[in-house]
Amino acid sequence: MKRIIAVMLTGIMTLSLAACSSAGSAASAGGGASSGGDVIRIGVFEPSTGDSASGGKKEILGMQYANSETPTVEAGGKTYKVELVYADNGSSADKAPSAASELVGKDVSLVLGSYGSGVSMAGGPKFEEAGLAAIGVTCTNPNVTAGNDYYFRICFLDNFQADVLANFAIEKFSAKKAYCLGENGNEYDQGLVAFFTQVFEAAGGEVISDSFPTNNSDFTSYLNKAKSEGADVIFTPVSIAYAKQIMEQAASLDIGIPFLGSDTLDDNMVLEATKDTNLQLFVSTFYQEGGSETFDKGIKDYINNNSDALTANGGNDTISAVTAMGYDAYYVALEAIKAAGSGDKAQIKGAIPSVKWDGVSGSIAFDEVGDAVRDTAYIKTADTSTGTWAFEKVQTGSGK
Amino acid sequence: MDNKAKKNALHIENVTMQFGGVVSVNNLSIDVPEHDIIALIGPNGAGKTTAFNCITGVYKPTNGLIEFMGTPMVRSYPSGKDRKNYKGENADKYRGKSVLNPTPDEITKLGIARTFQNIRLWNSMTVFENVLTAKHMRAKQNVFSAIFRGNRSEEKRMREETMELLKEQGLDAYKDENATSLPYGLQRRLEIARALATDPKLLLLDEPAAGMNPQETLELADFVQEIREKYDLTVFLIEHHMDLVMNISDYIYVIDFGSEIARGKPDEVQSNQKVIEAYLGVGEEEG
Amino acid sequence: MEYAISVLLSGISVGGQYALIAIGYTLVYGILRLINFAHGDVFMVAGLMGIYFTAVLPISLSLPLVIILTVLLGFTIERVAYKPLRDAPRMSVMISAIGVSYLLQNTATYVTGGQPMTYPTIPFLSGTVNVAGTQTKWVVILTPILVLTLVVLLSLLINRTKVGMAMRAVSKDFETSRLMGIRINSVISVTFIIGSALAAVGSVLFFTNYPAITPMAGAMPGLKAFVAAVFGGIGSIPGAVIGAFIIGICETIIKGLPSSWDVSVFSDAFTFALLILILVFKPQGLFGEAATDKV
Amino acid sequence: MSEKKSNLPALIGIVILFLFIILLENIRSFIPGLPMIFDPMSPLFTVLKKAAVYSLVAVSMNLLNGFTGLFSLGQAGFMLLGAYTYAILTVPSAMKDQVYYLFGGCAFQFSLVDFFQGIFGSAGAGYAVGLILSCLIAIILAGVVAGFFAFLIGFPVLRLKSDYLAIATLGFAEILRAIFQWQTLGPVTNGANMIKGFPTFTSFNITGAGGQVVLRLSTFVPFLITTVCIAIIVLLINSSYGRAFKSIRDDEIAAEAMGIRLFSHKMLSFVISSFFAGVGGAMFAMYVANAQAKAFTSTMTYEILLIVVIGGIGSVSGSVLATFLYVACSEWWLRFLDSEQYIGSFKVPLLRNGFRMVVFSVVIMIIVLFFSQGIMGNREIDLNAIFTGKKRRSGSQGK
Repeated sequence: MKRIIAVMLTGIMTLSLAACSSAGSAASAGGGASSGGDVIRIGVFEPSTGDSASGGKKEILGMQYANSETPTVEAGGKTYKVELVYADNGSSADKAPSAASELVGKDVSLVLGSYGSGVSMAGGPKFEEAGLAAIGVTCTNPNVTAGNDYYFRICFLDNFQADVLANFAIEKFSAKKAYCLGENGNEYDQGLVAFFTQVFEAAGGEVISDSFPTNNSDFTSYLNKAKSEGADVIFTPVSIAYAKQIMEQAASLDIGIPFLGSDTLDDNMVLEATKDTNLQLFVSTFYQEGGSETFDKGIKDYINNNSDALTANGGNDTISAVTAMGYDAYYVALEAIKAAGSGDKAQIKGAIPSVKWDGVSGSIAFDEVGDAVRDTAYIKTADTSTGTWAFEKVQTGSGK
Repeated sequence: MDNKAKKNALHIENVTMQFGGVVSVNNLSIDVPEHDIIALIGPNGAGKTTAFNCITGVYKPTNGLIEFMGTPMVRSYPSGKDRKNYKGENADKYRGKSVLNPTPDEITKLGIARTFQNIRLWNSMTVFENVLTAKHMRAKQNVFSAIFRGNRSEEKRMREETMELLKEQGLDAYKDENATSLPYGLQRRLEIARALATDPKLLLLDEPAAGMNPQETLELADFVQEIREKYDLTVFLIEHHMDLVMNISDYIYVIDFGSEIARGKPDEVQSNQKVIEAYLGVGEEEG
Repeated sequence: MEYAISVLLSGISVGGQYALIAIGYTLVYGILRLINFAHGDVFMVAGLMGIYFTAVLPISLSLPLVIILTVLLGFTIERVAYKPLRDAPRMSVMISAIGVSYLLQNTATYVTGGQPMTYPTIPFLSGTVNVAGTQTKWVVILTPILVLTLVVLLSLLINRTKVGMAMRAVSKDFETSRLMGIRINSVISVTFIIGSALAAVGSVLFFTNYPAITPMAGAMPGLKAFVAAVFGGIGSIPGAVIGAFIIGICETIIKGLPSSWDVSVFSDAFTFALLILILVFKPQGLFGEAATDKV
Repeated sequence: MSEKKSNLPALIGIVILFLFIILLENIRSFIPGLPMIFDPMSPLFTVLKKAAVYSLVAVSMNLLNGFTGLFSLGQAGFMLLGAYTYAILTVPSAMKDQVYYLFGGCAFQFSLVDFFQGIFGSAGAGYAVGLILSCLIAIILAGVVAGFFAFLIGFPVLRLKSDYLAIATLGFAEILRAIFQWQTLGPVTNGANMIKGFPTFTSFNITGAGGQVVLRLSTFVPFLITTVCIAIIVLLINSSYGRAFKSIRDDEIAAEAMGIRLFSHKMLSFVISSFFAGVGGAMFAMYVANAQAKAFTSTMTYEILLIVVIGGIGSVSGSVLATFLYVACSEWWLRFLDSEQYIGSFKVPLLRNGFRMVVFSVVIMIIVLFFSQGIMGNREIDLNAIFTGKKRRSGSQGK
C-alpha cells in the first residue's frame, strides 16, 4: 500500500515539476523566439554553493553592479535590455556540465565565468558545442582556454601570477628558501606551487612544498615545519576557507615568516583573520582598491544599500579584486555585443577577439589563445592594525 | 547390536566444544550408520544444536574428530591459550595430526545437508526458487556461461529436478508463493526439500517437528522414512517430540549438559532412569 | 626538539578533539550497532550555533545554550530518523544516518550561504601560552585534561548509576534487555544526549583552535573519530579515547615528516588504512570484546 | 516456454527507445521551430546523459547492496579508477604535452586513439571505426582495472560485517583519491590537474565535411552502453549466480549450509559490481569531458546510494527510474528553488541559493523514513509486459 502511495506521490511530484519546468522553458523559449526583441541575456556561470561559493558570489556582485549601472546596450542601432541569467555550477566538475547546459537552454548570448578553473574546464566543452562564447573572469589555469576556441578570459594566468610572486619574494625579502603549501588534488593550488617552484629555483632559491588533504583543519604541523626548516617566505595559494585557517593558526603560533598568497587570498575573510596580529601577508591580485575612485564609491554604495549584496560580500564593503574583475567582464561583454551588432551568439564569438576595453583592473585585450594580454599584477599587503589592504607595488614578472 | 557390522556414514569421536569457560559439548562420541535414522535428544540447552553446528562447520570444535563416510572431515585439538583453559578430556589425543576445519559449504558439498531449528528459508524468494537455489552448488557452469545463457541445458535440468522435488513433497501447488508465506508445517517441509536439493547422503534435521501439531508430526514421521528410502539417505536428527523420535529412530543418544547420559534403542532409552530424571519427565509435559 | 614538541602538541590537541566526538560514536554504536554518520555534522552544527549565538548573546550565556540545543538536536535526530527504524535492517538505519548527514550539510550550506564562518574568540581558551619554546593556545593544553576528566565521569556514570547499568545491559543484549523491562528508548535517548553534549563541548574546543567552519567541517573529524572508536574497540570509552589520541598524533607526525618524502598528503589516507588493518587483524579493536553469532 | 521468445518484446521496446532518443536529439534540425527544450544543448539532454551514466552506477551498486546484501560505499573509488584508466588510455599523444603541462608531458605515451587511427586512418569511416574500437577497449579496460582492484581489496574487506565493510570500502575510496591526487604520480595521473582531451560522448556525433553536425549520437551512446551493461547485470541476477547472491542477502548461514561458497560469491558480486562501476566511471569522464580525482568524493557515493534507496533496494528498474528522477530533479526541475521567484509581486520566501539541496534532502529523508521500500520495493518493471500489453503474474519465475 505504502508503495503505491509512494509511486503516486512521485508521479504527482514529477508531473507537477515537469509542468512547472516546461512552463518555465516555454517562457524562455518564447523569449528566445523573439530574439529580435529587446532583451539580451548574459549567462552567469558561477558557483554559489560549494567550496568556491564565497569567491563566486563576489564575482557575481561585480556583474550585478555593472548591470545596475548600465542595464542596456546599443547594438546594431537598437537598444537592448541586458538580463543576467544565473546558473550555479556548485564548485564541482560533475555539476558544471548541467549548469552550463542550463544556460545554453536559456538561450543566452554569451557567458561570463567562472570563479575556479576546474568548473570552467568542465563547462567549457558544453559552451563550445553550443557555439557559445564564454569569458572567464578569474579562472587562471592555462588549460581553460587552451584547446577551446570559445573560451576567453580577462585575467592573467597561473604561471604569470606565480612568476610575479616568486620575483616579489626575491626582490622584497631576498628570499632563499620558500615553503609552499597547497591542497592535495586542487589544480589551482598545485599549478601555482609548481610554477612558483620553477621560477624560484631558476633564480637559485630552494623550495620545500607540502600538500594537505581536503577538509584538513590542522595546519600547525605544516607551519611549524616551515619554521623549523628556516623558510624565508611561505607561499600558500589556497582557497579562502583554508587561507583563513592558516592565517588564524599562524597568528597563534607566532610564526614570524611573511606569507605570500595568490588572488584567492584577496578576500576580506582572510583579511579579517590577520587583523590585530603580527602576520605579514602579501597577495597578488587583479585590482587594488583606489584604482578607480568612481568604481570604488559606486560599488560600496551598491553593497551598503543592498543587504543581499552585503551578505555576499561577507558582511562588509571591502572590495575584492574578483568583484572588480566581474565588473570589467560585464563591460567587455557589452563591448562584444556592440561590436557584433546583435545578440547573436556566433557573431559575438567572432567579435570578442578584437574587443579592447579599459577597465578598472587595467586595459584588456585578447591574444590568439583567447587569454588577456596582461603583464602586471598588483601586490598588496594586509594592514593588520586597520584590517584593510594596503597597496604594496605593481609587480611585473621575470619576463619569461 | 548390528551397528558394528554396518558402515558408518558419520562417526563422531571425542568432540568437545568449549566457549570461553563454558563447555557446551563434552567428549561426545556418536556413530550414525548408513541408512539408519539416529536421534540425538536432550533437554533445552543440552548442547544438541552446538553438536550439529560442529558437524556442519559453523563452529570449529575445540577438540575431537568427525569422520564422514570413513574419511576424516573435521579434526581439531586445543592449542595455545585454549589448551591452558581446556576443561574437556582427550586434550592431546589428536595433537600432531593435521587440523581439519572445512567451511559449511565444503561440508555440504561432501554430502551433508541440514535444516535449522528456527527455519531459515530465503524470505525474498518463492518456494520454487528456494529449492532451485540449493541446486546451485552442484551445477556445472561458470559465471560467464550463466550470464550469457551458455548453461541452458544445465539450467533446464535444475529447473526440472526442482519441479520434480516439489511435486514429490506436495509443494508444487505453492511453487510461486513466497516461501515465508507458507504455513509452518509446509515451511519445515520446504526446508527439507531444499536440503534434499543439494543431493545429500546424510541429512541432519534440527528439531523438524518443532511447532507442529500431532497430526503434522505423524505425517512428518512417515515423510522422513519415505525420503530415506527414496533417496537412500542416512538421517541424523535432534528432536524434542518424543513421539516422533521413538517412532522412527533406529538408535538414540541422550545428552545433558553437553555430555552423553545414555544411548540405546528407543525402548531401552525410554526406560533408562537417568534419562527419565534428566529429560523425559519434563519432556512429556511439554510434548 | 622544539619542532618535535610542537608536532606532539598538535597531535595531542587534534587527538583530544577527536576523542570527544569518538565517545559519542562509541556509545551509540555500542548500543544501537549503528554508525551514526550524522554525528560529525551535529558537531559542525554545534559550531555554527556557537557563531550565531555569540553574535547576539554574551559567551557565558551562549555556550550553555549551544550545548542544550545540540543535545536537543541529537535527541530529535534519534527520535525522528532512527527510532522508527528500530526493527528495520541495519542497512536502512545507516542509510537514514547518511540522509540526516546530507540534510544537515545542505541546511548548513543554505544558512551560511556556503561561506566559511569564523568562530568567535573565547577569552582564555584562545589565549596563547608558551610550552618549551613553542607557542600554542590554551585550548591545546586544556583539551586532554578535559577529555580525561570526562572519561572518568562517564565511566562512573556507566559503572555506578542505574542508567549506566541499563546502557551496559542494552549494549550486551538488546532483545533480552527489552524483555527484561528496560526502557530501551530512554536508554538510547540518554546515549544520544550524552554523545551530543560531548560533540557540543568538542565543537567549542575544536573550532576555537581551528576557527573556520564550512558545511563539510564535521565530515572528516567525524569519520576519523569513528575510526578512533573502532581502533580502540567499539563500545569501550577508554578505547575510543586512546584510539583518538593515537590517530591524532600519528596524523600530525605524518604531516610533520620531511617534505621531500612527499607523504604528508596521506595523513587522512593513513587513518583509513589503519582502519582496514585493524578490522582485518583485530576486528574487536584494542579493548573491545569479541562477539559470536548465534545460529 | 523458451526464454528468447519471451524477451523479444523487451528487445523491440529497447530498440524503439534507442530510435526515439536519436530522433529526439536530432529533431530540432528537422523542425527548427520547436521549443528550446528540444535543442540538443538543452538541459534535457544533459540530464539524459548524466542519468544514463548514473543509472549504470546505481544498478551496479544495487547488485552489491541490494542483491548480495553487501553494504559497500566504495563506488566512487571504483568510478575514479575507471575514469582515469579510460582517460589515460585515450588522450591522443599530441594532446598529452599540453594536458600534462605541469609535468612536462605524460610518462605514458601510448594512446589507443592514436593506435587505431594508425590502423584505420584518421578520417571518414576509418576514423569512426578507430574511435569506436578505442573507446570500447578503453571502457572495458576501465572496468577491468576497477574489477581487479576490487579483487585485491576484497580479500581483506569482504570478511567484514555489514557496517564495518561499509566504512572500510569508504576508507579505501578515500585512499585511492589521495593516491591519484598525489603530485609525485603526476606524470601518470596528472596530479591535481584534470586529464582532458580524450573522446567524449560528443565525439560520436557524426559530422559532415564542413564540420557541421549531421547526426547527433551523443545521447544515444551513453544509453547504448548503459543498456548493454544493465542487460548483462539483469541476466546475471536472473541466473543461478544471481539466485545465489540473493540467498546470501536473505540468509548467509542458510546459504552457506546449502553449499554456496560465501566468500567466492561475495567476491564475484563485488568484482562484477566494481567492473561496472569502473565502466560507469569511464562514462562519467566522457560526460564531464575530464577526469579529476576531486570529483569522486564520498558525497558522490552517498548520492548514488540514495538513488538506490529511492528506487528500491533490490530492484534494477527502480534504480534506473530513480536515477532519471533524481538527476532531473537535482540538476534541472528543482533549480528554480535556488533563485528568487516572484508570484505576481509576491516574493516567495526562503528561495535562495542552496535551498534546492535542502528541499531535496528533506524529500530523501521522507522517502527513507516513510517509504523505505522506495519506488519499486524489490519488484521489477516487466518490459515484456509493457510492450505486449499483457500482464504477467508478478513474481512468476516459471519462464
